[in-house]
This record gives sequence, C-alpha cells and structure tokens, in this order.
Amino acid sequence: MIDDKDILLIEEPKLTASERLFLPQIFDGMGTTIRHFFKSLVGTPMTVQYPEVQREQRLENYRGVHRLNRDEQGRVACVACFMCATACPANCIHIEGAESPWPDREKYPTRFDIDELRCIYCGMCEEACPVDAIELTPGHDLVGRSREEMVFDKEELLAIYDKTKDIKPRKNPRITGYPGTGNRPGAQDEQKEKHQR
Amino acid sequence: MAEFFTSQLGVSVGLAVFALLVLLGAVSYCIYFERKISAFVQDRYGPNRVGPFGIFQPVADGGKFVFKEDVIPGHVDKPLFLLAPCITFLVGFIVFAAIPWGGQWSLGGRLIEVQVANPDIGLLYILGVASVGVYGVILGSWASNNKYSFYGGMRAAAQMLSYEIPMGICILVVVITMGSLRLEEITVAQTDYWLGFIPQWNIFRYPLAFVILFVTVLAECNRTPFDVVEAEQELVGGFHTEYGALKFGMFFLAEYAHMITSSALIAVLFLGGWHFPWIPWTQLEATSWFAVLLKILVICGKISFFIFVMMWIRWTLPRFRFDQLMRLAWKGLIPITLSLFVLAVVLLYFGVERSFWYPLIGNVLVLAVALFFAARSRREVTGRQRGMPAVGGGSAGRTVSMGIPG
Amino acid sequence: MAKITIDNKEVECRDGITVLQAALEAGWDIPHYCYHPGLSIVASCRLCLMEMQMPHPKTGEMDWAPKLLPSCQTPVKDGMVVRFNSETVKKNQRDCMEFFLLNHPLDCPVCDQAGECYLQDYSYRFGRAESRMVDQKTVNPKKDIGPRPLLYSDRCVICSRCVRFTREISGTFELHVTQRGSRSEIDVFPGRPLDNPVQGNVVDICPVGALLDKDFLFKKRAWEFRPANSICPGCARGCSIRIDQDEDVVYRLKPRYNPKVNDWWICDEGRFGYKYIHDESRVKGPILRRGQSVTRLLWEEIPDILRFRFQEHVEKHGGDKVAAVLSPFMACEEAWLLGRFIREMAPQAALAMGPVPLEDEDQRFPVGAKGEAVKFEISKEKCPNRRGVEAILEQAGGTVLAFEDFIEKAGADAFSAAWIVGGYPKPWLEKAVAKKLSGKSELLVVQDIFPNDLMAEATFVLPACSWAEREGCFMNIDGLIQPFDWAIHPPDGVKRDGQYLFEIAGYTGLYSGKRVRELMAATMPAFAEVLAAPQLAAHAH
Amino acid sequence: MSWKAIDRISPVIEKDAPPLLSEVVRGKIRSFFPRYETKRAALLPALHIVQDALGHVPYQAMVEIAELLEIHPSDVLDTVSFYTHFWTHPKGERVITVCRSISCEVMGGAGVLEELKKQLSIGEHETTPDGRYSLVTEECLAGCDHAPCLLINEKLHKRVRPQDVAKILADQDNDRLDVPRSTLFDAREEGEAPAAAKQQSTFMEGRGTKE
Amino acid sequence: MAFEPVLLKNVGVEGSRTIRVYESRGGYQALRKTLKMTPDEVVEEVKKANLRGRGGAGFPAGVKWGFLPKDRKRTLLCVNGDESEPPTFSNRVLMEHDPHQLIEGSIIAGYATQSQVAYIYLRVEFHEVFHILQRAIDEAYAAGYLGRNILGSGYSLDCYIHRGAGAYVCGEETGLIESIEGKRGWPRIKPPFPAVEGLFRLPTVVNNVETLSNLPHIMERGADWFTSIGPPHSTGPKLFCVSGPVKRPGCYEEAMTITCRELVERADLGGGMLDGRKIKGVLPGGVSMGILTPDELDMKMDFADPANYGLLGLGTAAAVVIDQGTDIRSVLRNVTHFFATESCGQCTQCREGTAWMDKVAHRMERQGGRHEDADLLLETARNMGMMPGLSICGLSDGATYPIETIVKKYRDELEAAIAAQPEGRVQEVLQAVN
Repeated sequence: MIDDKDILLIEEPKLTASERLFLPQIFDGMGTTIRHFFKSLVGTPMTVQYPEVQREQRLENYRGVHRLNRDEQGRVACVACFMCATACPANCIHIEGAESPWPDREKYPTRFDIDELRCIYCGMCEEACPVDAIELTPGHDLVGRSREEMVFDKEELLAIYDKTKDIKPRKNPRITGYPGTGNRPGAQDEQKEKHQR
Repeated sequence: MAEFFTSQLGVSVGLAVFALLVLLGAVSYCIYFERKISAFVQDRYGPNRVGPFGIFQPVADGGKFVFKEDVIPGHVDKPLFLLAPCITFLVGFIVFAAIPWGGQWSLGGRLIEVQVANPDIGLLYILGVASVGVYGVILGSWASNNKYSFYGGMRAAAQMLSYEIPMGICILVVVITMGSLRLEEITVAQTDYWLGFIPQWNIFRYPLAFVILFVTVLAECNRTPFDVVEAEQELVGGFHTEYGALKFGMFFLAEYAHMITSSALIAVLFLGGWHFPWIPWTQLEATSWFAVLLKILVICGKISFFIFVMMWIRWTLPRFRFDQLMRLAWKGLIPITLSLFVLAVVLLYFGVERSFWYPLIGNVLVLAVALFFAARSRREVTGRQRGMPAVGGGSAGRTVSMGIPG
Repeated sequence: MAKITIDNKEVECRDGITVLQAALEAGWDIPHYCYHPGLSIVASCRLCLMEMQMPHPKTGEMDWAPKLLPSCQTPVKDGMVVRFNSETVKKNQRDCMEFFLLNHPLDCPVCDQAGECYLQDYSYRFGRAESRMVDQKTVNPKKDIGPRPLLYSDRCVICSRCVRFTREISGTFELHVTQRGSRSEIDVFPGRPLDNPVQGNVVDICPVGALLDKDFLFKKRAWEFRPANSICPGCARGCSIRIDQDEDVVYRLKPRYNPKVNDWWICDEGRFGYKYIHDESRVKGPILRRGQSVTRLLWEEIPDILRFRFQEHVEKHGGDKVAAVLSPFMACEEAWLLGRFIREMAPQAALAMGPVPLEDEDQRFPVGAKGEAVKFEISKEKCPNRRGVEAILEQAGGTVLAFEDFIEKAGADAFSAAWIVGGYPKPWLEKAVAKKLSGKSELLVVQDIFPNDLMAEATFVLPACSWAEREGCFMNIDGLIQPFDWAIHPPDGVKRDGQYLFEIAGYTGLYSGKRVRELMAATMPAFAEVLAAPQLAAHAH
Repeated sequence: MSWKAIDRISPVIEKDAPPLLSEVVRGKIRSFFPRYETKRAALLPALHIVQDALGHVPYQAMVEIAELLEIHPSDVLDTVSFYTHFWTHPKGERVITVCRSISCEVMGGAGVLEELKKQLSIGEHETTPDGRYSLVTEECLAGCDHAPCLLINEKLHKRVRPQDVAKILADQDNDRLDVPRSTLFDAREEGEAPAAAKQQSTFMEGRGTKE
Repeated sequence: MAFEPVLLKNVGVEGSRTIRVYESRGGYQALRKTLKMTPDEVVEEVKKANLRGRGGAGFPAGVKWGFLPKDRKRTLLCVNGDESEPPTFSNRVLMEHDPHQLIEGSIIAGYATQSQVAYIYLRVEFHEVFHILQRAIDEAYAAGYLGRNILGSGYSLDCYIHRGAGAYVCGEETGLIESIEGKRGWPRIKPPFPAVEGLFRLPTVVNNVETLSNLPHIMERGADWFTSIGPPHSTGPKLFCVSGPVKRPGCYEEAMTITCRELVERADLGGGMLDGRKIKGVLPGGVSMGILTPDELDMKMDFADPANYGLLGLGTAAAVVIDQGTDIRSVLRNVTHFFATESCGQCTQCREGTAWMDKVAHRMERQGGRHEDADLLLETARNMGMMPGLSICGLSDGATYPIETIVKKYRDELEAAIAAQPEGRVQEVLQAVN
C-alpha cells in the first residue's frame, strides 16, 4: 500500500489557447511525417535489409543468447546450484544436478536447459550465478524452426561459449560491481582498504 | 450490337464492369501504397520482396486471402456472419455508380455521360447506400458472438450516426448552393471562373465545409484517428476479430473502396470533379475521347490525393478516445456545420449563393467564432479527471472511466 | 502454569519446560542449534543465551545474573524475568555466528540444505558479511557413514543432535563425536555404519548441511518445493508427514511434528516408501471389457454405466450375488462412498476388507525399550487404514465377511458381481487367490494402482491413485482419525479415487474429504472432527 | 581437498579373526567392574589394560572391549579418540613424551625436542623404523621444577639438556622406574613385550591439517 | 621469617611415602580424632576454617559439602589429581612424597560427606605417582584405614585410583566425572551440580588433592589455627610453585601473604633469576590466569588481589618466570596452542575460538603478523567469554585471560615485532602455513 504522504500531487500545466485547439500540433506532426516520407522516397530509408545487409557494430552490453562457460580444464563451470533458475523471472531454466565425476567439485549439471523463447533476457541469471558460469552474450540472431529447437541444452550452451570465448560480455558495472566480486576495476583495492580500517 | 456499345446503357454497363475491375485493382494497390507510405514515413522500406519495389505484393496478399482456410468459428451466427462482409463489400462498390468520371463523351454523334448512372438524386443515392455500409459492420460484430467484436459494432453504430450528421449538413450546404442533387450538374456548375481565372470550386466558397467533410469522411471510413471501431489494442480488431481469409479480405477491400468513393465524392463536391482549370481538354465543352480520358485522369488524380492525405494522417495522428471522438462530432462539427448551413440559406435568400466573397467571408466568420469558443472551452484535455492524483493513485473511490461513453 | 517475563512481556507457559521452549512457543524466534525438543539438552551451541534474573547467592533477592545463561537449559520458574532483546545477547549471537562460520566451507550453492539451513538463516540475521579469519580453514572430510545419510564434516557445527538421536531415540548408538576441540567430528565406528530403521531422521534434525540424504542428494533445491501435509501410509501408525513435491514429482517425505503419534520422527520405510507412485507400470485410464473387445472409457460416462450395469445385474441375479472388497489402503471417505454405492445398489450385498499386510511384530525405539520409554514405534500392520475401513464396514451393517471367507464363498460361486479394490504398493493378490476368484464374476470391477491378475478378466478396470494424489483421512492403530491432503496430480488419464467414487455414489460436484466427512458424521459422529497435527513449529526442525 | 567421501562403511576388522584380548586381559578388565556403578565406567581402565598388553588399541580390541562392557563400539571409539594417551595404531616400544609447557619451553625444551628428532630421524608423532621409539609431545608433564623434562614410557627424565639426549637414548634402562611398579593395569604375560610398530605412521589417521 | 611447612613437612624425609614413617610423624591421628566427631561437626569445622579450594577456582570446600542433599543414600567422593595446568606440580609433589596425607584427607572428607567410595582421578602422565599412591592405598587398606568399618567406627570407604588418559578438561569437576564414567571428558551443564547429581547420577563431591591434604591438619589443629594463617579471605597454608629460569625452581609452602616478587626472588623461595637473566614477565597462577609484567610483581598471591592486575584469579598459584630472552610471541603461541589442543570442543566459542587464536598466534610467531591481529586477538578473546563466561566450563575463560593480558601488556613489543617483519612476509606465511 502506498502511503498518502508518498503520493505526489502534480497540477496539470495550463494549456494556452493555441495548444487547446491542437491544430498547430497536428500540422506540426503532419509536417514531420511528410518530411520523413519524402526523405525516404528520395533517399534511402534508415533501416537495412537484414539478413542481406548486416550492420557492423559490436553491442557490448546487449543481452542476447546465453552461454555456459567452461573452466580452465574445459569442463562446464556450472555447479548446478539452481541460483539462476531461482532468480529467473520467466522460469525458463531447467537444471538437473548430480554428483560430479571430478575430484575437486561436488556437484555439476547433468542437464542444463534454457528455453530461449521463454527467456526475457533480463540478465538476472548472470547476476545470480556464484561462479560466473552463465553469461549473456551479445548474440542476437537467434532462430529456430520449432519450439523444441529453441530449448538450448547444455551442449548447445557450451558450444556457444566455444564460439564466443573471446568476447567478454560487459555486465552493468553498477549492478555487478558490488564489493566482493572483484569484477570492478579497483574493487580489490577497496577491499584491502576496508580490511586495514 | 455496336449500337449498344455506343448507347448510354452500353457505356454505363461497360463502365460499371471496367470500374469494378479497376477499382478492385486500385483497392489492392491502395493497400500496397498504404504499406509503402507507412514505411516511408517511418524510414523503412516497406514491401519490396515480391516483384520490383514489391509491386506484386497485392497479388500475393490477394492470393493469400483467397487460398487461406476459410474458418467459421463454431459460436457465430452463421448466416449473418457470412452476410456481413458481403454487404460491406457490395456497398463499398456500388457507390461508384453515381460518380461522374469524365463529363460528356461524344460517341457516335451522341453525347453520352461518362457515368454508370446519373440519377436525379445522385447525392441521396450515395448517402443512402453508403450508410448501409455500417450494417455490414454491425452485422459482423453481432454475428461474431464475441464481446470485443460487439463493442466494435456498437462503437461503429454510434460513430456512424454521429458523423453522418455533420457530413450530411456539409453536403446539404453544397446542394443548396448548387441547387442540384445530380453530381454531374454539381460538377458542371463548378467549371466557371471568378475574375476569369479562379475556378468556381466549392472549396473556395466553403473551405470550412470542405475540411469538415473530409474529417467526417475519415470517420465514416473508420480511418485513423477515428478507427476506434477496430482498435486493435483495445478490441483485438473489433468487428472483424472472428473473420479470416476471404471474408476478412472483403472487409479489408471494402474499407479501401470506401476511401476511394469518399474521396471521389469530396472531389466532385468541392474540387470540381473532373474539372481542371485552364486546361481546355478538361473543360465542359471538350467531349472527345481524349478529353474524357484526361478528365478521368484528373478526377483520379484528385482521388489519389485525398487517399494519400488519409494515409498520411493515419501514420501521423494517434487514435481518439471514444468520448473525445463523440465530443468532436456533437460539440464541434455539428454546430459549425449548422452555422454554415444557415449561412448558405441566408446567401440563397439574398441570391448571392454562388458568389465568391460572401460565402468565403461567412466561412471565415464562422471559423473565427468556432475557434474563439474552442480556445475558451474549459474542458479537460487529458484523460484524467479533476482531482485525480497523478502519481500512485491508490486512493479509494476514484475510478478512471474507460473509452466507452456512459 | 508458570508466568515468566520475556522482554517486558508477560508470558504464560507450561510448567517444566525450559525458557527457550517457552519463548519459542510465545513467538520469539530464539536461535539455537543443539537444542531439540525431542532430545536431551547439552547447551553446547551457546546461541540461545539470554539475560536472566536469578536469586542473588548472598541476599537471595532476584537480580540480573552476572552472565548470560543458556535458555535451553534453564527451566521456567514462576516470576522469572529474562531478556532476549538486549545488546549483550545480540552481541553474543553475532560473535557466535562468527565462530560457527570460521571453518564453514560456505558452499551453500552446492549444499542441499541451503534454503532450510539454520546456519544460513542465523548468518543472515546475526552474521558478519566477511570473515575476519585470514588463515586457512580447517577442512574436515566428507564421510560415507551409512546407506542413507552422507556426512559432510566440514559443514558440521557439532551440535551433537544426531549423536543424541542415535543414543536416545533409535537406541542404536552408531554415531559419536570423535577427536576433541576444533578437530571434533561426527563419526561412526568403521565398519559399523549408521544403519537403523529410523536413520533418516538424523538428516532432518541436522540444523546445517552436514548430514544429507543420499537418496535426495543434489535432486532439488529446498525452496522449489510446494509441500502438502499428509499422513504416511506405510504402516498403521499413521505418522504425520509433509510431502515435498514440485511439478507433480515427489522428491522426499519429511516428518511433521505430531505429539500424539510420531513426535518429530518417521521411519525410513515410510520415508523412502513413496517411490512406487512414480512407477511406469501403473494402471492408467479406465477400461471397459466386453467379451474380447476392450474400450477405453471416458471418465464422464463411468458413473452412469456402472450404476446401470449394477442395477441391471441386481435385477437379474438378485442383490445377494453382489460383493465388494474394500482395501485398507482406501481413505475412510472412499471406503464409505463405495460402501454406500454398493449398499444402494444391493442392500444384501456382501462387504469385505482386503488382506492386511502384516509383519512379525512392532518395532519400538529406542531399541529394546518397553512401556513409557518407547519414543517411537513402527506398527507391524503395513497399511494405513485397517481400523477406518473396519469401522465403516461395521457401520454399513449387513453381510460383512472376512477376506478369507469372501474368497471361500467367491470360489463357491456365491457372487456374480464384485467390486475389488487394491491400492497396495506391493503385489497383494496371491496367484492362488486370483485363480480362485477368476471366472466367477459376470460383472467384475477391479480398482488398483498396479496391474493384478484379476484385471485380465475384469469388466471394468479403474485406476487407483496413490495416497499422495488423494485426499481424505486415515484412522490409525490408536483410532486417531487424521486427515491428509493431496500433494500431486494423478498421472494423465487417472482421476482421483475420491472424485469418481463420489460421482458413482450419486453426488455431484467436487469431492472433498471434508464434505464427505460431513455426510459420514450423520451416522458416524467420530468423523465429525478429525485430528489436525499442529502446524510444524519453526523450532521443531 | 577431495570431494571423495571417506568410506566408513566397509569393515576394518577381518572376519573370523581370532579374539585379540587374552583371557588374562579380559579377567583384568572384569576385575575393575566392581569398582564402579556401571560397567561402562571401566572403559578407561580397560583401555589402559589393553594398551599395556597390545601396545595400542586396535579397532578389533575396541569391539571386544565394547562387547565386554556391553556398549557400542562407537562409544569406545568416542572415548578413545578424545584422550591423547591412547594409540589406535602400533606405537614404538618406548614412547618419548616431550613436555612443551611454557616453563619447559622457556628452559629450552624445544631444543631437546629438535635434538631428539635429529637423533631418531623422526618427527613428532612418528615411530622409528625399528619400532623402538615413538616421539610425541605433551602439553605439560607437571615436572616444571625440573624443566625441561621428558617421559620415556613411565620414567620422567628431568632437566634434560640437548647434549644429554644421546646419553639418554643410549641408556638401555632409560625407561626403568626407581619405584616399585604397581601391576594394577598390567596385563602383560611374563616376558612378553608389547607389539612394536613395524612402520612409521602418523599420529591420527585421516588428518593432516592440524599441528 | 621462614614459614613452618605443614603440608610439605614430610617432604624430604626418608621413607615419607610409607605408612610407617607417616604414622611415626603423627599421621592418621587426625583421622582417629575425626571419626569420633559426627560428620556434621566435621563439615562445620571445615566451614569454619574457610578452606577454599586449591584447584583454582577457590570455592570453599565446606560450603560445597553443604550442597549435598540431606536425604541422599549414596555419596561419592572424587579426588581431583588431574593436575594438568602448566606449570603446576604441587599436587605431584604432595602425592609423590606424602601419599598418606592425601589418603587421610580423603578419608576425612569421605567421612564428612558420608561417601562410600573415593575415586582418586590421577592424570596418566603421573606414572610414578600412580605406583606410589597405589602402594600407599594398599598399605592403608592393610592398616584398616580404608575398607570396611574403618578403625571400628562403622564407617566404610573404598578408595580407587582412576587413571585419566591425557585431557586437561578432565580437571574440571564435571569433565572428571564424565571421564570416570568412561565417557569423553565433556563437562556437564550445571545445574544440576555434582553435589546433587554427579558421578553415576549420585551426589558427588569433587575436591582437589591439595584441598584434601589440608584436612588432616585442620582436624588436628583446629579451624582457628587454620584461619590464623594468611589474610581472612585466603586462610591456611598454600603451596606455591615456581619454575622457569630461577635459581630454585620448586614447590614451596607459604601463607597467602607473599607477593609474586617474593615468590620469585626470595632466597628461600625462587631465589632470584638464573644466570643474571632479566624478568620479562611472570605467569603467576598457571597459564590460564594471565601474565604480570616486572612492574606488577608486587601482586599478593591470595584469592583477591590478582583481579586488581587484570588476572582471572589465583589459579594454582604456580608461577612461571619468563626471561627477557624469550620472544613474547612464542609465549603467546605456547599458550594458545595449549588451549587449542585441550579445548574439549563442546561450546562453540571455545572450540572455534581457541583454534582460531592458535592459528593467529602461530602465524605471528612465524613473522606473519598483521597490524590488526592484536585487536583481533583481544576482541576474539572477549567474544569467547571473559569472565563471567559464556561457556559450560571455565576453560574458555581461562584461555582468554593470558591472551588478553599478554596482548594488552606487551602490545608495544608485539607491534614492534610486526613492524620489523620483512615486506611481503605476511602473504608468504599465509601461503606457507595454510
């Protein structure tokens, strides 16, 4: 419930006589659209003809298709903690965990499915991951012929990692840069200072 | 046999068949242009995959409409459901009968009207037939047995009713001035000149009536900003929610046919129909086949212009809320057109109805008064009611009225 | 009734309980690890310390004790004053949590306890964000200590609840604390694993993730469950349980506190006995057999067809040729509905109850305990509702047969129409019995979870549901009527027994145990009120 | 750190192994029963007796003690693991216990320990390969007035300086007491020496992070 | 002003361990006298003498006996001979040289409390003591001082030695009780106190060896004699141990009027420092009481004064002298290591805290100290429960006092040592130690 004291009452601005008629605004708008019309008629429209033409641009903080990172030994980095599945507002992550076959790890995912059609690409999974295993890449051209095809399994997500290894997705530093993650430049120094204090 | 083809009847029949075919094509291409124009306005390409510049897109669309599965939902009133698009479609096309396309054509020594029919009550015919169009919409919405569709139909009925009044009065102004209901005569009466060079088109006499007629025509055609009938965001398509395939195509085509006829009507009533000033071939006296062809081109050009403006408006202005739409009709347009009607009658009484200055001055006066009142009006201009908080809004007892009047 | 004052608030509490218990019952959330209401008190975790007023040793006047006292160990005394919401108490909790987490691996992401872990909860409430210890943590090994539980020593807080459980409840003494000081660990004697019929409880009482269930290991995270309260059908004791399910898959059963039946415990047989409900071989979909042809029935048409067929049969052969075998696995409501239907069709019909699976004797814990000392008991009757069905048969009156007699009579062609209910998790119809019954009935309705030998010739095959999919009440061996909720939906094509029996018995609408019990109460007042186990108190984990 | 679980299920005691505790030992243990209210209280004396007889307390002995005292072997292990005195694996014939209390440390006890380690070539909690000596430290031997001191089996060596270590080790009788021994806890049959460790092993198995 | 030794009067006498010599020097006379009194009179006498427990906590023995329920059927007596506190050895001296004094004291205490059995809990490292004491007990049995119907008084007492197995915490009375019961020596929660429910759930009295050794003398010479020695709150003779680099390390009997300085430096006591070494500090009452700097040596060795110097108490009155040549970090490490090894692991603060402080102290000794470590140690020590304590037994409190006093009183030295560490050494040590 919102408290009454939190409600801000705003007076509507008074309209002038000409504004009240709306006619100038209408003509203004008409002018804008006709200008664009002729510009596009004579010149080239702004849009490009995808997929024949693709713009050369790197959208670093674009949140596109997920990838599942590998650790130094090439194994899936995920520890099957279900944090991403828990954080996911669209319920599109399905994980099945099991005891890992490796000596240095407790748990690993036997299944890791993301329904890319359900996903809303909010990046919460990325934020929730305690081991930075799941990341959203800038990959945006995601197509498939069936719904089933758009449910990416572990192998597919790892394959995306293999393809996009060199890209370091830029996460929003304002979100991920909380002390302790060390993601942010200078974060570790701050940590040290804190200790000394 | 040749006798027939040169007779008025033969020309009428030929014209009817020809016009129907051309019109169907024209309507299809209207859709094409609509898409193209919207694309250009929005800096896009528009359809460009089927043929050069996508000019075969209407063919593809038409093919799709025809060959799509014809679904009739189980819950509809089947006969009415089928009837509705037919009515709309039919009405959209038969209005053309009374449009004068090219004045007179001397064919085989006789002067033949290039018009399917030239009844004495041409205007009444158009008005009458056109208002049947709304039956299609209402029937469709009723038959769909779906509350969104029904809302659409109700809105359509209320809107048609409201906007036919200012439209009719506007036409009445012209009729009083011209003294005839025959469209051909109205056209011919506009072919003179004032001061030797200003064509005596009604637009110069009654510019206000012209604008209002154009606005009401937009509303009658359910074009933006008056397309509350099929408002996708609120009504999921309104009356045609349940329609698909060819039946939807018929609604679709009828809308554009309606646009063409309405444009033609405005052209005839206010822009002198096939008349184009100063070019001899388009004057009343020119009756050769070439002149007729030219006249047809002239009126088509005028129609095209109006259609373009309609599309232009559609891709510029947002939709009215239903109460705003109603207010515009009843509180704005009807008083103004009534004033114009009084003006026309007074001018008629003094016998100066066909002069240039008196009507124009009268128009300006009416406009001035109208603007004065409009600017002084204290009505709310936003959707919010007075006293409603702008943020939050959890307070009890206050509701926001939705678009439906009442 | 003693009256004590906690944080300036007067609280009435039962006599003989501890301050901690009183505070918990009055709604204070006092942190604690080693205290468990079902076990003896060791007061070793030092988290529940409170400020208390004590009689001064010299003057005898009530005065604040100079030090914090463990509330779990101090019994309430009338007029006692304690303080929980004070800086000293809070400081102790904060410091204690730091000590607890010093050597804790902090591997919550892979720990199954996460989400229901008291170390997590208290750490959020009192803990520091960072450890001040820079030295390496002591890492204790993971140990395989028995067939069910797995021990992660590095997560252990040495609350010794599990050790006390094996000493006081199970009486099997397998667990002990080994070494001392910071090297303390829980352990078993090598080669003498933790292996007793109630060992699963050590996982429940472990407040942290040190003891985990191998069966449930890594299967699911605790917060994903949508639990339902239920009653264990494993034996006639009828322990209160909670079914943890997600998306119609049961992952585990947990005991629910019920002082009248099972306190905090359940046995492993019950705990892991749910697996059959996800068996692939279950009967799915109702079937009608006419001669050689087999048709799948729609659920909607079943009540009418059945009623018609029974009516027709009774008209043709008379009511005394009809018999019904009720199963001790049925809920009371279901048994009542079926009995009612049969009696309505044929008042002279014979009713019987199916065989009661029996073991040699009850198991009592602590092992070897007798009388008052018994803390937990497993019944030898391996079905949940023998008494309930018996009570209903008794109320139904008319011809009520023992199962053996029914077989005898059926073998002698006494019945030509029969309704036989199974619902046993294990095969129950012996070959010989099935053979005796086969070919005797013209109209045979078989209702069971798993295919049995009679189904091949049944006129109607109705799939039954496991108890997790049903709703109703069981009457346990002591005559307590305990309701249970459904936890999961039945498999595709299967309808809840209660619902279709409700419709067959001639009622319309939705079946609910409560609704049927109201109907039953007219003739059986005992069913007017059922025993609801107390809500699982937060402290009774 | 490995996630592999330590196996505590497989038996460590051979099946059908002959009883480890002789009748003498058992009788000795039984003789302690009347002293206490419960049989269990005889556990510490029993462990002393067994350690004296066998040199250490193997798992099998724990099981047999448990049977004797009518408790669970787990309880025996619980107690055994708590006290530092009991060895669960073979120790040397003579156990050298070096005091590391504060007074011994101040007086140079660390040097003695180092010297012992050097001379025996073993570390703390280890046994010489010949099984003669085991070396452990103890928090305090309560011999602070003679610091630094060390214990060889039962014999307390006082004021040991690093240079004395060689002499002490060379002495065959370095574990002989000056006072007459009480045989209350002794269960060794005549002439039998406790089994000596044949290999080096760490103090407590399964550990390695402490110390 | 040499103090006339009472407790140690037989020490050094040829054959003092034998019953013959003991009796010849007036032994067992007190017992005979006592057996003529009623048990309540004995208790009253001891109460009057205000005999405070010598084990460390200083609780009056008579009062303790008074807690026994009146309607008890069986009573047990435990003699606490688990002398594990470094650097204490007074009990060893008593039992090694004069075992019969203890036995007599035990019998008197047993008679006063009407106990049936006395268990002498002896730490396992006291091998020689065990043999001596067992021999003495056998002698006492033979002489009729133990067993059925002692000296015809109708009172019977059995006395058994129960050997421990190496656990400091078994010196705590309930830890001791658990240990006798054959369990791990985890101290019990109180209440119920042992006097109500102790060994084998029976009323139990637990007294220190030195406390009991005082009893024959109280009974023989009367409570007034006892109270005439020492200040009113610390009556009676007391054994003081002194060890470390002093000329005469050993156990001395004195009234509780002497100061720590006297104990270390008086010619008939400690005798001053060895080889002209300088005192850096003295741990005056066993490690768990705390440390005194050279300036504070005028502390009175009684039950009250130590608190004024930030110490926990008198403790076992066993002083160990630390000379200037010893690194204070080693002392700190020695102390923390002791408590980390000997914590029983029951209470959280003690279990985790002692180990943590041990890790820190080890790191500091290896030159891996950080500047915040001193504060960390202080705060952890306080969090572990300075008196009046947070844990079940006093070990945790005992562990905190030496650390707190060392860090507080030698802070400059610690900081200087940390500052003198080579650059980057901290990380190195962290890596290496870990």
